[in-house]
Amino acid sequence: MNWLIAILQTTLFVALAPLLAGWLKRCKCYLQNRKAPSLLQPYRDLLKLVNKQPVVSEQASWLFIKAPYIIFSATVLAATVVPLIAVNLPTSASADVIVMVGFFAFARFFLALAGLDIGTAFGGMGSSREMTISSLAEPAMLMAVFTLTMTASTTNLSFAISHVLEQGLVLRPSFAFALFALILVAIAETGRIPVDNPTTHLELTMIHEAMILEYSGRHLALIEWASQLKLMLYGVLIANIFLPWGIAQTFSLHDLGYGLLAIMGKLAVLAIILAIAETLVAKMRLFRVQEYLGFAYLLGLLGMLSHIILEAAR
Amino acid sequence: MILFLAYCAVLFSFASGLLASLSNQRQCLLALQQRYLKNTSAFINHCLEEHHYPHFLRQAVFILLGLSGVFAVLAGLSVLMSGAVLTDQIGLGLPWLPWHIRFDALSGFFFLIIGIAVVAVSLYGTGYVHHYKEKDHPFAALGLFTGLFVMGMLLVLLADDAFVFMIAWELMSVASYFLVAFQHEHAANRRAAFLYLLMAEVGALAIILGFGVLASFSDGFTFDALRHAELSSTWASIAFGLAVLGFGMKAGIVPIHVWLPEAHPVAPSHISALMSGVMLKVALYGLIRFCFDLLKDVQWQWGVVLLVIGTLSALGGILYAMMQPNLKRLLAYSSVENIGIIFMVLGLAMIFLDNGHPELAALGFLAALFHAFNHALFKNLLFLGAGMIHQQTHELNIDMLGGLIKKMPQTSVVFLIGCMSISSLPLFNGFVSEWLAFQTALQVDVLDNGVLRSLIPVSAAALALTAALAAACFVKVFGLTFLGVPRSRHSEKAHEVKDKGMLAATYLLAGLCFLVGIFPSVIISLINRVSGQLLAQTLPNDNALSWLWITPIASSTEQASYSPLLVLIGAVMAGCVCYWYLRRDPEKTLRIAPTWDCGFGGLTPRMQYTSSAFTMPIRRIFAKAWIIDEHVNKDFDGAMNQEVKAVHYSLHIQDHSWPWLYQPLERGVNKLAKQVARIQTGNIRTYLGYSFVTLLLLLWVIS
Amino acid sequence: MIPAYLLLLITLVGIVFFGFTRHKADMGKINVWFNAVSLFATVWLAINVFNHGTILSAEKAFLVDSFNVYLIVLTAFIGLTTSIFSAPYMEHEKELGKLTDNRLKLYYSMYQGFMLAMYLVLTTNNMGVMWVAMEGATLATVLLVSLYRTPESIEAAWKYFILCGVGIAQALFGTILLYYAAVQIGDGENALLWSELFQHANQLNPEVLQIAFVFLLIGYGTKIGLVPLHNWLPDAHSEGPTPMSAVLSGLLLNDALYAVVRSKMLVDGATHSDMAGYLMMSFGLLSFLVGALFLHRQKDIKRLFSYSSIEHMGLMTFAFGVGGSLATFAGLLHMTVHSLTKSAIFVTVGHAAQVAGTQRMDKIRGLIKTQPKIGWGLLIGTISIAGFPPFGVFTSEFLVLLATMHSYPWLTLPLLLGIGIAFAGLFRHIQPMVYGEKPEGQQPVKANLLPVMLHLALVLWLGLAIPSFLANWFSQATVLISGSSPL
Amino acid sequence: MNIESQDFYTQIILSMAALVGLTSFLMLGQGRLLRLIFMFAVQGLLLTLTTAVAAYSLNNHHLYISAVLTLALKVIFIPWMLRNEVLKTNLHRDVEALANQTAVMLGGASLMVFSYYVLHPIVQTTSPVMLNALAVSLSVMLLGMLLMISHKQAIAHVVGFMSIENGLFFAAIVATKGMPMVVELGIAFDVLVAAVLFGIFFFHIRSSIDSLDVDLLNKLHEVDK
Repeated sequence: MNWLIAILQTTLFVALAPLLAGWLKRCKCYLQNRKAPSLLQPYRDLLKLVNKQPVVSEQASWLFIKAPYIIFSATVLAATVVPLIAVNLPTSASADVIVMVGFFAFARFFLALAGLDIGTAFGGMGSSREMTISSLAEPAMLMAVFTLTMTASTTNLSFAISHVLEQGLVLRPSFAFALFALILVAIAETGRIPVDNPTTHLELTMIHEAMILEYSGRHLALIEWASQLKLMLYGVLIANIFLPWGIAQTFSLHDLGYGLLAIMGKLAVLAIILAIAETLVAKMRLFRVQEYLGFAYLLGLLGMLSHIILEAAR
Repeated sequence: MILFLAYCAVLFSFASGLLASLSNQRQCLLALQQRYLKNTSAFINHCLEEHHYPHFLRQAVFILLGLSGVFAVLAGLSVLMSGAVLTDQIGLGLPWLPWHIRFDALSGFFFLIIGIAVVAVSLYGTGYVHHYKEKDHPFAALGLFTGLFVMGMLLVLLADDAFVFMIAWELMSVASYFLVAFQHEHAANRRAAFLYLLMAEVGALAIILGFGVLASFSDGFTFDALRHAELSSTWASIAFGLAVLGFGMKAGIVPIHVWLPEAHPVAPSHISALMSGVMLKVALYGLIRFCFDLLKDVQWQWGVVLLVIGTLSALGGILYAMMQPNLKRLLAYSSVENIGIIFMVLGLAMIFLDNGHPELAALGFLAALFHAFNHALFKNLLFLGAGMIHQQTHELNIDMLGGLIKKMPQTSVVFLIGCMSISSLPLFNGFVSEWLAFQTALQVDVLDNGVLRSLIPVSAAALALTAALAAACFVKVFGLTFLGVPRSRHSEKAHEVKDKGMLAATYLLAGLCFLVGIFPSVIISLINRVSGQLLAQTLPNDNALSWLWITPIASSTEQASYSPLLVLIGAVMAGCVCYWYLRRDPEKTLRIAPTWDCGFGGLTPRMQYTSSAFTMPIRRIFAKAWIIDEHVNKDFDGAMNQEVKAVHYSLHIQDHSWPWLYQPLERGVNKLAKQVARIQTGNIRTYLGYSFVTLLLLLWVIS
Repeated sequence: MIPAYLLLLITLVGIVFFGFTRHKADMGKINVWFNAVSLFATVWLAINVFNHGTILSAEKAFLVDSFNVYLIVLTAFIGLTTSIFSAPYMEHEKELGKLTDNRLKLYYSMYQGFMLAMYLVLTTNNMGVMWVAMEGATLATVLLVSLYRTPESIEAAWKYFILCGVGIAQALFGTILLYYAAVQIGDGENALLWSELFQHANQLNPEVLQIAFVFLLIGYGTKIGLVPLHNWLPDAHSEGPTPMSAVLSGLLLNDALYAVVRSKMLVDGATHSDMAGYLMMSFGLLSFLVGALFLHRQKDIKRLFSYSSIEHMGLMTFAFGVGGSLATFAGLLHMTVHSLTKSAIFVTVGHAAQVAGTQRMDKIRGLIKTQPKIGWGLLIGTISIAGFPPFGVFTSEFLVLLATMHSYPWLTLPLLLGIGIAFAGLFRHIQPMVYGEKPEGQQPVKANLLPVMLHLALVLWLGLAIPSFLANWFSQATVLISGSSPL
Repeated sequence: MNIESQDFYTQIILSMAALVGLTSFLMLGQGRLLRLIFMFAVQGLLLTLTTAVAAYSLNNHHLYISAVLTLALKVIFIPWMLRNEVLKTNLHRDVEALANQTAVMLGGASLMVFSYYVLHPIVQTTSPVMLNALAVSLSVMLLGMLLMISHKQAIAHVVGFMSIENGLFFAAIVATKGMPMVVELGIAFDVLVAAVLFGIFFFHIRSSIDSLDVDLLNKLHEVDK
């Protein structure tokens, strides 16, 4: 039963990811008063890509062809760890938050390799920048996450979340810092403005797009899907860690449905905020990114310290 | 019995060395044979033939070496299983101090590490040493010193008194020095060897003094005596400092690491593998033995020292590694990084131990030893892989390589596995130990000391940064070496390695990397015995180490849990599903097309990212970490010298500890020597004056 | 006691024989035979001592106890191996036209003369005779230093002569003071017999003995090559023929140290202060450090190793100065292994110099490629002298370090520094010589490396395990000197 | 102690001591080689007389032998040899300009005092005569070294060396009534051989740097100029 729910939750994750992307795009269009595509547009794109015949460069090796599957399944595994609608699921025990970060690293590793595989300047540029940014983002993220895990004294997400739930609404300065840090990291990691711009193909600025420039057909579909999934994962992390209310703690149908609605609501709000931010802020130069992430790291550190000094001082 | 296995390991390594030294003695052997064995079997004659002899000899030498490795593994496993502590004495050494031998769980664990590495190397060796010309690089020297090197390392683990410990330790150093100097026709190698031996000497002296401090508070040099030394905490700290200096020198911690990236790469690759993968572990063993066993009561300040040093080394190591275009130098630097990580976790263990949380200390200890084990596996794997690449392409500069994944498919697979484990991706062994390290760091809440409580998380974040950078670094390595388009004719012409043994060795290590990543609890339970013997404390609950889960902190999955097997299953499921779904209809197979060249045409290999290009953002961001001198000069010509004909780019990156630590010392010694030399004036009357003045001085002193 | 007389007789005969011999062809071999016989005699002596313990001859003229017996054997052994090496070496020098037959005659007869002096120093029981023999050693070797008659060699010999002569004169004054102190408590004739003095040491007048020790230390210290009395040593070593350097480093320095230690034993018996010990420690440490620093600036290979001799003698002096069973044991062991190793090194150095045709180190390159035996010999020898296990030098240095750590912890720092600096100084010069490609014009020479192998094998053996009889002698000597046993 | 209370033998010894000391002072200040050698011979003679007196008054017969030896070596042979050397090399014409002679002399004087100061602790164990004799011989020895340090000529060095020997010998005779015979003979033998060797060396040195100025023997140094 539990396993069933776990698998269901994962499929939900996978299924809802494009929807979130669509919704985000829609919000941005509203804000930039353009005419918005339908919410289901991402699904259509994916379907189209899946049915196309992929074109592969003659310089590509087996790694280039296998990489999309690896990336996608790694991201999906990450999704199994994060509680979406319910906590205390068995899958979340098989791997904790550190492992989840590990999965992201795994996907990124192969994405970067795939970028290098063709031997074009674009691919190299993309992977180089991607690895740089991520290697700065990872410690910041872990700092933020550690703040939570030290508060809950566990690295197991679902237990941590339920711990926050039990405590009810406590005003923790550390959480405020951690939340902000995590948001910054999420923006960097999912390649949104101001760090990267998913909609442009201008070689001076592009990072993620540069790596996948050579992909087409189902491979491209998988990678796109994986990145949408990643976006949603971060969203859910932020939503469920810092304002977990509404998530199902028992597996009754009512609770689960309630949880689903709750998370969708939260994500919708988050997407709106993100859209606003992306509309207001301009993309920054590549070599300002370290200041940006440094700030995120600083916040994470402050969160940690304020936890140690203000909240858990002996 | 178990001890017998250990002795066998030592003796076989020695025997292989001796046998190798016969490689130029064919004539003598023939003479002997004619003299003594009248009716020799056909086989011996066959072996002694002119063109067979060297081949057979090499075979035999490496077989013996392999046997020693096998015996080492057996001995290690059996002592770990039985949990016994075996002691013995050998009638060598000083008249009042025979060689004391002790074989316990700790030694056993490191025996296991060395054994595995040696087996792999001996499989690999025959194929690898093949391309050395006997005239310039005599196999006699190589084989002899390899045998002695391995023997030295094993003896260090067996030693139970300071004297034999030092003998074995120095044997290890000297033998490896000769191996570093093996290809001594290059001045760089000679310099590296000199630096290496100098460092080894200084380190050894520091270690001797460390023992000396203990010995002067006890009677005798046996470890038993040293264990019972009553030291004041000051003297204990002095001893600890000396030990860290000595063993750290060998382990290559920042800032005294500089010899390491010089020395390790210039040895033959299988030796580099042993040095980087195993010898550093022996240094680690020494530190653990010294701190946790001989100096009983650990102080948490020491832990902080190790923590800080470790963090520095980890970050510094990986940052320096990033910038290296030479594959083996890069690997050597990454050894510095991994040693740094191990030191960090050991420091955590010390801190927890002194603050009265032995179970957490055990956890840290576990993480440290486990990482040591893993590092031995994948660092060996990578060095052996580098050796294959070098053998096939005669090239170690990764800017000259590329596209090897098509030329050397098998090598590329094992190398990929190595890269994935070293950049600690889930499902591989590197990740597990790193995960444990994080778990240890996260237990900081139990501490009362505010400083520690805020220091440890920071170092944990530094660990995260290190891991991420390592991933970036090895993306660079694999991507530039194996992927893309060949950048030079050498890599164009490369072929897969023919020799079965070399592939077998790498496959063995790669397989172990994967299996240990999936079933870590096997190794963990072994290490648990070690910590049980050394700290008298195992992980809180044994059922936590079921084959499926690792839940190091609490018995339930309450606090932290990782089940590689489930993860693997999940991954396979997810992968298969989408694979099957997407590949279902056959007419949508791939279409192969030329790479998109933005419509300009003529993509050349030189358009690819190079190593320095790949790491440029990192270099900009952490610019302070190196001494960079970067030059771009353009040749102008044409009308008014306006158009750029060619652009020359040169980049030279140097370690900070050269100008800050090493060169001042060198200059100082030379200056001092110059001053001192002035007493040798050459005028006899001055000399008479010396003796005159000395006489008067002494007479005045005594009266 | 017969073997001792036999020993002196043989060498005496040797002097005369080579002085007046007719057939000059195979003097080298004959020399080997002489030394072989004396080695045999010493072994016989050693067996006697082993069976009956300390031997004191009639009217107490000679004394062989566990302190000097092994030194005697060592002397004979090194004398033999060096003569084995010197036979082809001197032949080669003669072919190069550096020497004439008469000089060879002189060489061999003085070789025996030197051996005689050494045996006399070691076996005699009379401090006065010891002095005479020590002076005799100088006189015997001084002509050998100038054997090549080059301006440098003559200069070196002159310095050697004057400095050692003056130094030794001071030692004589010390001896006289000793005698002076002795005659106050006993009769004249036996008053210089070491055994007697040692028995009644506690009755001797401490003030006089202190002054006497200063003179003895400076006198014999000049011969040991203690800084700042060392200046003759590198010159004499570098300019004389290599076999001479080998025996000077291997034997003469040892015996001078032996003399100092004998006198120290008396002084310690008389004065119950550590004055003697402190003096020796400070001299030793100074010589150790200065010698180590000098290594860095050498251009001549034989000078290099003569400085390393200074450094090691300094270490031994320091060890004996520290006193205590461990340090003394270490000192005795170090005397043995150092002289073995150093003479072996000088043998290889001699051949290396012949291979390259010069002693300038920047001209000697790629020995391993040119003549592997010599190259490896030099390298291994240096490894051993630099104090790497499993060679015996390590054992003694290890013990010295620990003993120092035990009694004077802070002195370990300069020791450490010295060892490190000395090591660097040696290797920065040795590595380029042995490694690398061979320059054109370097040809292999006819070399007999048996001595090197023998010596290094022995040093290796001593490093791994000290045979029981030797261990007994060492420990008995330790008891004699330091009053307590390490066992 | 006052001298009139001593017996005659002691008075002789003391005056001898004074004379020996004087001679070495004269040598120290001496720039002309021939006079230097002459002074040395005189010192040898004084030594011989002392020995003879000691032999007579202590009727210790082997001292006679050493007296004869001294006479033969230090009064006749060595001075003769050195004199020949000087004449052969025409060194008797030139005077060696001693660097700040007065300082050297003052130094010599203070050395005398110093040697008394050094040997003072012995005084309570022995008769002051012995002390004086020892002190004088010590100072003779030190003066000999000073002579070698201050003079450039190899011959002067030999003289200094030998006068050091004289000092020792004086100490041996006076303070300890002569050493055992073996030692006496050994020392004499050494002195003889040394003298011969010196002769040989003069030849070699002249043939290599055609001068006897030891300051020219400075090829083997390690100061980089």
